[in-house]
Amino acid sequence: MTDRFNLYRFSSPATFYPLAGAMIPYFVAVSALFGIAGLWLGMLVAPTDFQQGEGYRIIFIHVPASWMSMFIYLVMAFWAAIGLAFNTRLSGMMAQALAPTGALMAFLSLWTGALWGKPMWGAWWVWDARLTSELILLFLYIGYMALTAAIDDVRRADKAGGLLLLVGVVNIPIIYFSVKWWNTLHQGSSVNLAKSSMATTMLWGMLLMAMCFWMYSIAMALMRVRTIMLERERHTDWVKKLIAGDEK
Amino acid sequence: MIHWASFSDFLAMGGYGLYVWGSFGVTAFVMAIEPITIRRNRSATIIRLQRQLRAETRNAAQ
Amino acid sequence: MLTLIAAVIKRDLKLAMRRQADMVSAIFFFIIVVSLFPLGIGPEADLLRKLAPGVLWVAALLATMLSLPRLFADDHRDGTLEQLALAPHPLGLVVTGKVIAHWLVSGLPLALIAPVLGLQFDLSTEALLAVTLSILIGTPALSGIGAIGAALTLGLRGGGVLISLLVLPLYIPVLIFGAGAVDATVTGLGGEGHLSLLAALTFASIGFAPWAAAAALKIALE
Amino acid sequence: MLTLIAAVIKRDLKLAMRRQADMVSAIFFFIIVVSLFPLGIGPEADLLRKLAPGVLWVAALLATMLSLPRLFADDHRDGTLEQLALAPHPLGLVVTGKVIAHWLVSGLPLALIAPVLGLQFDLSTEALLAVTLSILIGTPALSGIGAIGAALTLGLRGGGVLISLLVLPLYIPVLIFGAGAVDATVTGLGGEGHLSLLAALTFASIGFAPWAAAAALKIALE
Amino acid sequence: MLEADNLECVRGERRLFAGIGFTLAAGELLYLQGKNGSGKTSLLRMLIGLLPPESGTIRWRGAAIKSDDYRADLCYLGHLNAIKEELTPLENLLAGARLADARLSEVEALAALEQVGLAGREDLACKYLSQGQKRRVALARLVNEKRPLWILDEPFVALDSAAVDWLAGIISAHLQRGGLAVMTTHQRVDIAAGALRELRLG
Amino acid sequence: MLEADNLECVRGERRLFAGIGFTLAAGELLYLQGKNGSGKTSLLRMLIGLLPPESGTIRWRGAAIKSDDYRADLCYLGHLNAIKEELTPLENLLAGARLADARLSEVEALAALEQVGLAGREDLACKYLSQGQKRRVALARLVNEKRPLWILDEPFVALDSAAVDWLAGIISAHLQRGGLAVMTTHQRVDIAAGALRELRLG
Ligand code: HEM
Ligand SMILES: Nc1ncnc2c1ncn2[C@@H]1O[C@H](COP(=O)(O)OP(=O)(O)OP(=O)(O)O)[C@@H](O)[C@H]1O
Ligand SMILES: Nc1ncnc2c1ncn2[C@@H]1O[C@H](COP(=O)(O)OP(=O)(O)OP(=O)(O)O)[C@@H](O)[C@H]1O
Ligand SMILES: [Mg+2]
Ligand SMILES: [Mg+2]
Repeated sequence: MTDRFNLYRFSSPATFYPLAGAMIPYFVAVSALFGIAGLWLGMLVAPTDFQQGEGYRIIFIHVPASWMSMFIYLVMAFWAAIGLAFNTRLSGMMAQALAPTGALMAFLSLWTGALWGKPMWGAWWVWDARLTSELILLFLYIGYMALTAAIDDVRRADKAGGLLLLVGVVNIPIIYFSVKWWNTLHQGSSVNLAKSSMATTMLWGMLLMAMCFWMYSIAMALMRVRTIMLERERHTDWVKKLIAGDEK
Repeated sequence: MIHWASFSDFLAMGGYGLYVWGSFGVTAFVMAIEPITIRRNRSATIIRLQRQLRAETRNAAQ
Repeated sequence: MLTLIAAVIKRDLKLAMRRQADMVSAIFFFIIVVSLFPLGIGPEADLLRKLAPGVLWVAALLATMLSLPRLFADDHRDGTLEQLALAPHPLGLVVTGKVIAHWLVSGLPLALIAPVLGLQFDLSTEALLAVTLSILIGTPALSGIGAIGAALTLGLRGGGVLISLLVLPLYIPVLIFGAGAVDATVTGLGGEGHLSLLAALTFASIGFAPWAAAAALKIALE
Repeated sequence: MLTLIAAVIKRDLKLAMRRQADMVSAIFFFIIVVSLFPLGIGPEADLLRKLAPGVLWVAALLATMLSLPRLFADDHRDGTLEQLALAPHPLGLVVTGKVIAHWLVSGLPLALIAPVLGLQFDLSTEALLAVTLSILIGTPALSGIGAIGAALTLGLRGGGVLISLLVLPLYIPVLIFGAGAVDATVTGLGGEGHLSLLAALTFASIGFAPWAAAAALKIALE
Repeated sequence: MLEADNLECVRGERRLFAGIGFTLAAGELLYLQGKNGSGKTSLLRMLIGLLPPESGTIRWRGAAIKSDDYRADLCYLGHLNAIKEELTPLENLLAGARLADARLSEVEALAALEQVGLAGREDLACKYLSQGQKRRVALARLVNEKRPLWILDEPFVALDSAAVDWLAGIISAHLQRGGLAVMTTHQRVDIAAGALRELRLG
Repeated sequence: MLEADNLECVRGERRLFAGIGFTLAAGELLYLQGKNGSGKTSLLRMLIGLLPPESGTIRWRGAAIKSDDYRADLCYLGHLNAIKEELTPLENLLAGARLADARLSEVEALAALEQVGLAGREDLACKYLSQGQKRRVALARLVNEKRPLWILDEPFVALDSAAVDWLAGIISAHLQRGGLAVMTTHQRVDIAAGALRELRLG
């Protein structure tokens, strides 16, 4: 219609669907590259931690998973805000596509943390503020998924879920700052740009793994959003055409 | 440059093998399962939609 | 008779599935309540271990109880209950089916998840087993007794909380024997005695409660 | 504006009175849950004293939560909610009124009865005072946050338990500060810090929650 | 076959009616009339045995109505639809039949739903249906209903005129087969019956 | 005063109607017709602003309807009665008025209840009332209703014929005063109006 670059065009499912399909392989590949590099640095090169022995290597999963669990929630809340403000169709789909991956990351954070806690603290689980708030985060993800699943009308589900996401977003700063606010067992922040307390190889391994998890999450979300789009837009012509041609 | 003396050392992880490999194993498992379920879901959806579409066109033809 | 009970169970399970939330959320309520206590009480492992049986059982009891108001309320509101009361077979059988369905949705899952939660409290393997067994054996009694409460409070709008009031006192023996079984196992006294008492309670209430509940329903319908 | 809020409060209180059960039964639920614990855990006085803040607070939280499903459900079912949404003033004000009424019925009585129950746990006078104060200050936040959950799950039949799932995670900070205030008083650290945090939570949620809940109600009515 | 004798109804402190009696034979329709609140619903609930009358007796085939046999002969449709909002019309119909000990195959159920004009909505949860469509789901029960005594409380409410005609036809057919029916309605609807008895309350 | 333009309604995946439009001036009655499930209730919910239309616009006195002002001019009566079963008719009426920002004295409320034939039942909890009496409680609101736009969804349901006549009179009087009304009903009821517009859905 207009020659101008039109942002709305990309937020229309019909354009976004093939775009997402084209991007997925790249994200998967980049994620795999980062993953290999990160694992190589972290598992093979990085030295032993003088306090924690080799057990610290869990950090290469634990921290990326923890970061992603919080980050994905923030992204979902962002989409929710967009959706509620501008009533775009895509935003609700994105939030719903992200939720399972976010929940998975929260689960991984808890799981690896628990496996780490046993050798370091002598218990699988302690009721420390950070651990608890991460658990709350998992519950928020599950609550969001349960709520959207319970509402059959997708537009209503998007709006109600979005509202819940915005209300629950207060939990994120609580998780992040919990180590500062309460004096707890869990380790404080050790990634510091100016002066890091970690060996450089460790730090780089962790950052590479974080990139790997990030790209992985994007790829998963894109894959999932494509299915959601087909489902929701099944009465539009573009989906009908696509499905009729797609005999796989 | 490689930190480990032998492969068994690598597996033992300085005595923390169970915990480290428990973490990595579950993570790898979950990350492998997730895309598979998404794909499954997707093809199931497509098949269902195709069935619905066929039913619709049949009804419209009648 | 069995086909009737099976039909009721099938319908109620289908409804529970349809409401999706129902299936998982009794479990989640259980999980969350169990997890709340350490938050309120603090993280000392010794203290928590001592609390565990009590907390797990109280939480199981509350989770079961929370789903009671809906046991008959929906059927009452939309007129289905009238139809059931008019069907040419004893209402007690229908209620038996509903009680069993209720247990399948809200009791059984608790028993399955309980050992995992027990881990959070640092319980030993035998203790975990005792928790699972006692909840498995005890929750049918909770569903049965609960049905009476649900039937008695039907149509009284204060329902939800009134049920608790009626039902909790009757739940106390179950709670005592259930938590007692776990406690006895932990302290090495052996929980069999408690468990068989629990089984007796369950049999009695599954046999008797549906008929009492059916009588209460007839009154509510007048 | 104030007259509107007052009208809503008056109506809701009248309804609560009329349903009789409502008024007393949140308290009774509280009493029974608190009294269940000594039964499940055993009678050691030292242990009980340590438990008291946590148990009282968890029970208060559950009692408040149990009455949430009814907050909007009745109005929704009989069409009153539509009428309220159509009235020529912001729906948030109406919800504010309903939240206050909910607190008056289900929060305030708990604060009043809590010291009596605290006696069962052998608490000192300061601790009792801290219990009362923290529950008094904290429960409005519970009602406010709960309203959001109640509004979001409105009309979803799985309601009751889904609310718990949504609301409990958000209740946890209140629980931690509330129980923390009592704990700090008992251990002689002084609970003022916790109490003022609690007050902040309450103000924030009373101010903000009704509007979020109103938005959720509009969605539910579509 | 259905005899009521000297019935009295007291709700709260108000005597709604007293000395009401009638007999109804096969193929006959009892048309219950009266203002709002005159006690029609109350009388019907007495007939189905859910509300014990203050005084008076009700007999079916000569016996008192407190038996499973009576309930096996009875089909009641009240102000409420007795459908589950979460289930689809098809599921509602099948579950209802199974619980009432009636045999109903899926094919028959689908045909019944088509007859009440719900073709295409068989698989949509009932909460999405319109008021009249919900009522139609409740009425679909009557399509295959072979029990002799039908008691219908304002069955025409919320129906559009096509559905009203259809329902009148179904009731006529039932009466022609030798069934009995007791009915209330504020709308005037013509039904062909062996004999039309009218009873006015209040 | 009320203008709807090119309205489209989609529920679930079903397009119920599209391209619906009308204008309604003071003293006019819009009589919405259509089969069960044709979208009448959905259209009314769009008019009151609770259901956002898929496309199209609705204007009241020239302005979009998303404002408190519009709601101050609007009186809606739905399928549901919006009465509390635990409260008495009198309490229901007074509480309803207060929450809708309308002034209503107890004397006026009692007179309204008497007019709808509930004299003697003012102090009985609504759960004891009959179906038609409950509807009458809901309708009693209209007696003192001065807001210009009435939107009524099947107001005649469950009423006996005396009540139907009374309600038709009330609506006529409202139109004569220069009010507007939008109404659905499956029963044919004659109402004297400045102009009667009909709109058929489906
Ligand atoms: C289930 C238990 C655990 C949970 C839920 C958990 C949660 C988290 C979260 C959310 C973060 C990211 C927050 C941030 O970067 O500031 C994090 C980071 C971290 N966790 Fe854990 N954790 C757990 C157990 C452990 C254990 C047992 C250890 C080691 C003894 C540990 C060590 C770390 C470290 C070193 C970081 C990185 C902090 C940084 O560099 O910023 N965690 N954890
Ligand atoms: N507790 C009570 N005290 C006084 N009156 C009562 C009580 N309970 C019920 N009633 C009255 O009993 C009557 C019940 O009427 P019923 O429901 O049988 O009427 P109906 O003829 O079916 O009316 P409708 O045509 O409106 O359906 C009502 O008039 C109601 O006011
Ligand atoms: N999620 C959905 N999927 C498909 N159809 C739906 C969905 N939700 C609602 N509908 C349809 O939308 C229509 C709603 O109709 P509405 O309640 O507006 O009808 P109405 O004209 O008021 O009917 P009545 O005369 O029975 O009151 C129904 O036909 C219903 O089947
Ligand atoms: Mg009646
Ligand atoms: Mg309608």
